[in-house]
Amino acid sequence: MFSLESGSGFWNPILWVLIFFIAFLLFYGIRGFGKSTYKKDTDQTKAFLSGNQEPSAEVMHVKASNLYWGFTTSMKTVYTELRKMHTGNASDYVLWFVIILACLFLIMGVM
Amino acid sequence: MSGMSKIVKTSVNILFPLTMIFGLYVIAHGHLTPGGGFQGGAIVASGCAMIVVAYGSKWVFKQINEKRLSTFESIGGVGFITVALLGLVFSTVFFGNFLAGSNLLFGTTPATGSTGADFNTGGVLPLMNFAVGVKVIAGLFVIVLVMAYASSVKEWDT
Amino acid sequence: MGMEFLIANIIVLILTVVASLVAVLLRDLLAAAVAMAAMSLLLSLEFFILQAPDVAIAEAGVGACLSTAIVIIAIKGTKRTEDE
Amino acid sequence: MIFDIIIYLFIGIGIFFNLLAGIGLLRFPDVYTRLHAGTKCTTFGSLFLIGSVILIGLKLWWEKDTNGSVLAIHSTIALIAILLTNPVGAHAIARAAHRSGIQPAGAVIDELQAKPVEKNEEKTGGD
Amino acid sequence: MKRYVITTIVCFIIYLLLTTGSGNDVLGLWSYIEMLFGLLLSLIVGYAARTLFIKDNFRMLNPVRWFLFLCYLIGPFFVALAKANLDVAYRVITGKINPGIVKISPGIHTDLGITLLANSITLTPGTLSVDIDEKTNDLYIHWINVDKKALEKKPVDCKYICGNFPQWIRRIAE
Amino acid sequence: MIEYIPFIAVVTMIFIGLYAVLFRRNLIKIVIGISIIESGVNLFLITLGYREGGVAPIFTSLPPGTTYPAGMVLPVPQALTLTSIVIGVAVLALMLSLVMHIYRKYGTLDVRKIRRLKE
Amino acid sequence: MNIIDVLIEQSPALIIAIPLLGAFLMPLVSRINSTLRNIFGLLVLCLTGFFVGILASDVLANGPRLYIFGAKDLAVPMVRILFEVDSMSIFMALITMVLAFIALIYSWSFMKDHDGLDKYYTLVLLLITSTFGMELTGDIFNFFVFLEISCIASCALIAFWISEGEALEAAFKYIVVSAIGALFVLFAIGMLYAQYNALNIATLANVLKYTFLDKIILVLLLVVLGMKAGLVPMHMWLPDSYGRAPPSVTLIIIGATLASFYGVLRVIFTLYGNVLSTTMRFSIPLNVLVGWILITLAIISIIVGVAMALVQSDFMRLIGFSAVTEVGYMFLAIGAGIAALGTPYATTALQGGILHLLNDALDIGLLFLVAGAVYYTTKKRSLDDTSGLARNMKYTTVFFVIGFLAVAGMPPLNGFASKFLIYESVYQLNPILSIVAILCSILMLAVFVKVFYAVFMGPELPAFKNVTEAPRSMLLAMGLVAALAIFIGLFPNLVIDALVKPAADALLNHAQYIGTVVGGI
Amino acid sequence: MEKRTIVAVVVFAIVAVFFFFSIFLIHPFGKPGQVNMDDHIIANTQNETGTNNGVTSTVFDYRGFDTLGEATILFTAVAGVLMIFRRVK
Amino acid sequence: MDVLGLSELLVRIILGTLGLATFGIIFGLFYKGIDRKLSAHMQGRIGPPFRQPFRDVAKLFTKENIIPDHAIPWIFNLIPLIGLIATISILLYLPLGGFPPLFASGGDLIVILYLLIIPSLALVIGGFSSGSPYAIIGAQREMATMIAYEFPLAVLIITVAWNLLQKGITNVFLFSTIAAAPVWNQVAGPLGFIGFAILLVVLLLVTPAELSKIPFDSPEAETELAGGLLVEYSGRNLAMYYLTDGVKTVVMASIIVALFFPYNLSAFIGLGSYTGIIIDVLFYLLKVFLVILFSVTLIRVAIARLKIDQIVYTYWIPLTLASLVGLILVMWDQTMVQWFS
Amino acid sequence: MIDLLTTYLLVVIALMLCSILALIRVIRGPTAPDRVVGVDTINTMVIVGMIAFGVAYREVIYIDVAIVYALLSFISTLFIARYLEGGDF
Repeated sequence: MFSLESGSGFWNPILWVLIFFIAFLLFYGIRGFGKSTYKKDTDQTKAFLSGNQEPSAEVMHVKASNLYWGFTTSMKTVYTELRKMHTGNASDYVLWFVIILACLFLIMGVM
Repeated sequence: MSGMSKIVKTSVNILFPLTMIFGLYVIAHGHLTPGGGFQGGAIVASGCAMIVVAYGSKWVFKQINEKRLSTFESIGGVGFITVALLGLVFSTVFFGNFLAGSNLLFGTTPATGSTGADFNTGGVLPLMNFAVGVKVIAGLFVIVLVMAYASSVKEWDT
Repeated sequence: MGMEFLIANIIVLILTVVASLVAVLLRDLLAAAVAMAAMSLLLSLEFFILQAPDVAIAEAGVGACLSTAIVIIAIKGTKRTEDE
Repeated sequence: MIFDIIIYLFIGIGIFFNLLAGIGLLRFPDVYTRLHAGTKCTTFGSLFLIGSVILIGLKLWWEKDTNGSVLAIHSTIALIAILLTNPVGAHAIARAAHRSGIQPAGAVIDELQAKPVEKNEEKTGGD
Repeated sequence: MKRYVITTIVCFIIYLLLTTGSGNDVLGLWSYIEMLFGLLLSLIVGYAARTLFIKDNFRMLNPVRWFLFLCYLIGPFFVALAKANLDVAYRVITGKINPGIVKISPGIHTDLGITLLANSITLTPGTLSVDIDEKTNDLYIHWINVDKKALEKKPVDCKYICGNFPQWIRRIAE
Repeated sequence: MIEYIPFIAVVTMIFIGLYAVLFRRNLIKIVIGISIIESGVNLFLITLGYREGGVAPIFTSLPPGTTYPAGMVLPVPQALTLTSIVIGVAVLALMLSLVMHIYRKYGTLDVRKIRRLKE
Repeated sequence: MNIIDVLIEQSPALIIAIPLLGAFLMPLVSRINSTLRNIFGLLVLCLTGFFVGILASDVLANGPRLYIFGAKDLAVPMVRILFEVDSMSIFMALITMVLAFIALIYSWSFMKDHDGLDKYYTLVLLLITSTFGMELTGDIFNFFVFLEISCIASCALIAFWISEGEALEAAFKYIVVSAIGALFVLFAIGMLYAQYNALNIATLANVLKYTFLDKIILVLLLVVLGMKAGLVPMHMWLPDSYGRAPPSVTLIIIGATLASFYGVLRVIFTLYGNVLSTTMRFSIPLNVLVGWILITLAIISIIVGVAMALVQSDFMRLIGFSAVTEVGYMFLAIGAGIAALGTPYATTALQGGILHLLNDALDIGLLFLVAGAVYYTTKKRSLDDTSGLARNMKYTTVFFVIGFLAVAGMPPLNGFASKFLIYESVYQLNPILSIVAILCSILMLAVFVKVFYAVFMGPELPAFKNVTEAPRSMLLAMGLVAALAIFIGLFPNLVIDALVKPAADALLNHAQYIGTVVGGI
Repeated sequence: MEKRTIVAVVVFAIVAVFFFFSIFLIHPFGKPGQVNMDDHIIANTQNETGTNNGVTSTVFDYRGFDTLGEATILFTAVAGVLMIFRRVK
Repeated sequence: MDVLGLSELLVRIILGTLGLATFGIIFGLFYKGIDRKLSAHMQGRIGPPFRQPFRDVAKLFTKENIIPDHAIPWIFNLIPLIGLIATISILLYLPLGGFPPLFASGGDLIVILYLLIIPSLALVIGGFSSGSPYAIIGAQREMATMIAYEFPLAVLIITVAWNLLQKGITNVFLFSTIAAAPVWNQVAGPLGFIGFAILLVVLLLVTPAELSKIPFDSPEAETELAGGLLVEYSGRNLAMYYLTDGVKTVVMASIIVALFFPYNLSAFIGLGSYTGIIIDVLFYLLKVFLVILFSVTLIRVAIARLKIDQIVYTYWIPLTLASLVGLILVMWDQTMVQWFS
Repeated sequence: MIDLLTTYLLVVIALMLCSILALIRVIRGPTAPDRVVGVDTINTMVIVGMIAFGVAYREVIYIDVAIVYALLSFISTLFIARYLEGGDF
């Protein structure tokens, strides 16, 4: 019932959602045993910076561009090529179109 | 503001009705001679462009603004589609030529083979020609007019 | 097909192609627009020669007149020379 | 027969002057002189070529062919259009050429040069 | 209103010329429905072009002027045109030119007149109207073969440039 | 060969236009190039529709001795070309108005400099 | 012959005629009142939607339906234009309808402060009409005409924010690329016409012989329509224009892009349907060749799209690149379906691709709507400038989460359902394909986690202290899309049985498509 | 010569060669192969549409829907131009 | 759909969820304790008692649940719960203790691959939502690591499925199919064996990253980042993460067991029903323990932590290449055998 | 009666040959007005050529096209002239 069959496997979203729902109820209940309060407006609600003075929000804000720095630097060669590809030049857009046209002409023409 | 020299203006004055009536002739005779709504509309719109170039777009803007032209264009489009929808009503298909062969307006059928010009033929085609003609006149004219105005005004935006 | 017809056809075609080449190659945009007008004109004649008067009228009205007009307006709105 | 000769004559004159226009365009040194060739000769050549067509149309009309009347009248209208537009176009180009700063080649006199460029035009335009 | 009617009629005449041979109801040349539509279209064109076609006066309504115009076209104008072309032929072949731009004051005051004159000048021997003084209706003429004699008097006398055209024009258009 | 002259002209025009688009730096030149391609395609359609010795498919005042349908050129390509011409002018107008506006914003028509949107 | 039958019979024409009439009337209506204009637009769409609905119910029940313009029955050579609506067309039309409806609801508030709105609504209606036209038509030249309308209308709408130079630049690039593409399509149509003297897709498909010219035509059509659909490396216009158009417009442009994708399907499966599996060159069947060409391009699209999306700093442009990836997924599925034509998993792949088409429209659309809401409240595009919006924009955040999870293909949302089908079918052709697909889907997750962080989380910047939730109509639009996404995610098999399977069958059963016209003389 | 130019020239040449090859496979100029659709139009344009002009009958009747699209294209372009040149507040 | 079937399904869902949640949590924490004890012994320490993880959880529940100023409260509180629940839900699709999966036709390997992302994603979003720069850097690292290890994982899953497909088996993504036809039985020659061996090693190396354990624990990097991406979490929310970690360990180990060692002792030594089941469960627990021992404890003790770019490099280049080599070997397996025979 | 077809086709060819000269001026023209003069000349020749062609095929309706051209070619000339004058449109 409501099962998606691909011929190689199954996926039943309703079932999963039911499981999720029940587990949610269960663990929400369990979670409710925990202490829910805390002392507000003390130092412990400040961001933990190894005891340093907390800077303003703008400074603390990690910019989105820097977010995957590790990933992009390790893939630097790929990204250099990709960036070079996206020149933003309208003529190049057409050139790419013609390149693909030529490639497919060659492939289909030979075949 | 300025426009061209007096000689040009006077010639354009004479040529403008000539162009216009010729364009309308082409529109009206679309079903008989080469031409039709688009061609005739383009001719009339070119005549209007002649006015634009001779008198300057600012002067033309004082006579007619683009809102009115836009309205005309809408009317043309609505007319065209209405004729097509009338086909749906009267002949059960969209774009049905319900007037052809009905002996009403434009309803006569020319004899098969080479015949002379008979204005009263073509069914809905002359009506469509007129609708498209109005539309094309207004559309092309407003393109030229607005572009000319924009090119001559230094601060048309912001 | 008459020989005269073919010759006229070929001459007009060559003129058209030459005009289009000129329109592309000239550095002065106004000259390019003029050449485009010439191309449109000759193309219209070619349509005419190929027995398509309807299309010839349309090309005359649209291609030779209005296209040139708006290209020139656009040149007026921008600048005339094609600087590299 | 005589009619045919007239037609051929007209055609001959027309083509000669058109050819002349082409040669004149190539040979003359500056815009204004080229305009002389380009306008006058083509107008005159067209006059004769279209004239021949009109004659043919009239002859057909005379022979009770309604197509002839259309041929003649429409050709006349085309001729009138040419006669109206050609000189005006020439004038417009000449004026534009002069305003865009092209001097007549080898001019002995240029009285337009002295004239201040169109201040009055701003006021008269737009009537 | 008068302008409207006149413009309409002129347009209608042109339309009738264009549609010659469309039927044989009227004079064996036009059909009724054609004329009806012609009238309709002429009314539209007349409305659109009424302020342009006729500017200020109605003197061109006089048929005599039209007759004169026709005479002018066939007579002096055609001759001048022929002469002009022979002149150009001569100059094309020999390459002898002696150009200059001169100013003339033809003394014509109507727009139509000055237009007719300028166009005539353009099509007549060795001359080309380059510019016009909008206020005084003075014409600036490019003259392919400047006559030294003519330059003695300023502005140059019209007869060197355009013969007796101004008189004709004055009779036609003023 | 001589029978293919119109087709050769068509392809030549298309590639002249494509040359302008690919190698020219000026925006208006690119627009002109597109316009030339469009003319080439129009010519192609009309050329397809031509029938040897045919006249236009208009019955009014048909010249004497015309047989039909074999003596008339094909009407459908002409209809297609009409559509194509109108499309051409529409695209041209839109492109040129964009070019005018781009010039106001960027101060240049060089396609290499008009690329704030890249990467 | 009751009234509903008449309406169903006339609905293919009316689906085009009503929005077109609405577009023509829009300048007149918008002179009266701006509220009336909005209501009028919605009304027109509702009416169109009604006709799409009844047509869909009929087509899904009774098979393809013909509509001949201008005559009651077919003449012997197919001279007239006709609409042929089969399950695939109506599937696309339903998608367009949904997108258009949501876009109009969204525009109500989003566009409130702009001027030039009469033109905006006109162009939107025209774009919708053209998309419908491309999807329903059975005539190849008519397809071209609608393609051009959609190009021009999209271009004008992309340039809607004329005070930004980038919008104009994007519009110019778009129109250059698409104008040239459209001209090549016209050239190809001319060649088809020259060979077979027909313009009707079914007639052409019936007589197509796969000569050398047909090869050229196939390549031209494939490349141009692929470009319009956003295949790498011809995708560059797509992030530009998606990123710079107003988001409500982007939603409809996505519909138009998908219509181009539909064009690819139509060309391959119907126009070349007869020769696809029978032609063999150098012992390689044509379908394998075409399929692998598409798969290659699709894999490149998937990788490049997601890799470029990872480094973008403009919100909408980033979503644009992820749209490229989604298009890649569709082409991957379709390519696999073509390359393995006839096997059961090919059908699964096709179904996956078609379902993904729907999901792509909804998910990418939802993300654009969210991006628009963020832009509406903060007037910021760059991800570097925004922060901490989840505090004040709870609903938008929830919708964004739904959208990004769906795009990344996380269970139980709709993106997973289609990607599931794709993964579990294309690996049978070649395991590498599935692996790349899975990998890029997870990269996509990374991309959107970055966006989630940058826009909705992080510290609360003082500039956004007083940010309020997006207006109600925008929330309604987003909520509708999100609800649809969740519904498809939870009940994918219902959607597949009702819409996707008939669509895939209609594509595969090209003989029926051809027979409806050619056999119906 | 920079890399882009070389690539462009090569690709340009390939496409041009293929186009040139392909046009020689089209029917020779003036001798269309199959003409049944057009002959049908020419033969029936007078009695079906009551029109003397075959092209107009094609444009407005047989392929009238294309013409609607064409008119729409013009309308779209006009709307686009007016939108682009609107005055921003 | 009859009422009886529906109610039975509901009962199965509810009881299964409850039971497997308990099972997962208990054994997750238990294995965690063993792990800590073992690694302490290996390093020459005594280490905490086995039940230390249980005590940790209990203690966390009594602590204050601090919500930092920069956090977004509703996301901050919700996300740990979702991560835990998603992890629990995987258990229902896995064959545990010799039993077939509870909902075999409810989800297959691809589903599990995706469900495995959710806990990691929960960690990432939790880190982001806490608003601390340390947490953000940690979350970013976790994300990069996640991208990095998914590729070998995907290669592995697809390879296993593809190999089964070549044998004409349907429903190849299901655990029941894989259990019925273990991968080692499906290889035709030595190439396939080597390929699967490589893939097994890759999977064992992926596991510590999936569980954020040394040497791939730079997202948490407690020593340098002062708690990493969980720095701002405390109290019951941290307990949720703690539980997630434990359950995830069981899940990963079970996946490895199910993919590569789906053998049961009962059939092998021919034991009867109840004893067989008990033996199977015990054997399963042993297998899980061994997997955890090899892939978590030993690696963690033996290798120092890698830098983030080293992690990405490790997964993208050597491990990816290795898994691709494994894939190619498996793909060539059949062909090669045919060639040589 | 003369052979209209051959005669007037020859006229067309001759006119086209003349317009080659004008086109050379368009190509070489040092200034824009020179080119405009060339185009203007081509215009007139094309108009006459169209009329000649119409007579050659005895299709009176073809003359309309020539009229259109006569009226419209003037306008593009005016636009160019207006541009060269330096005034606003």
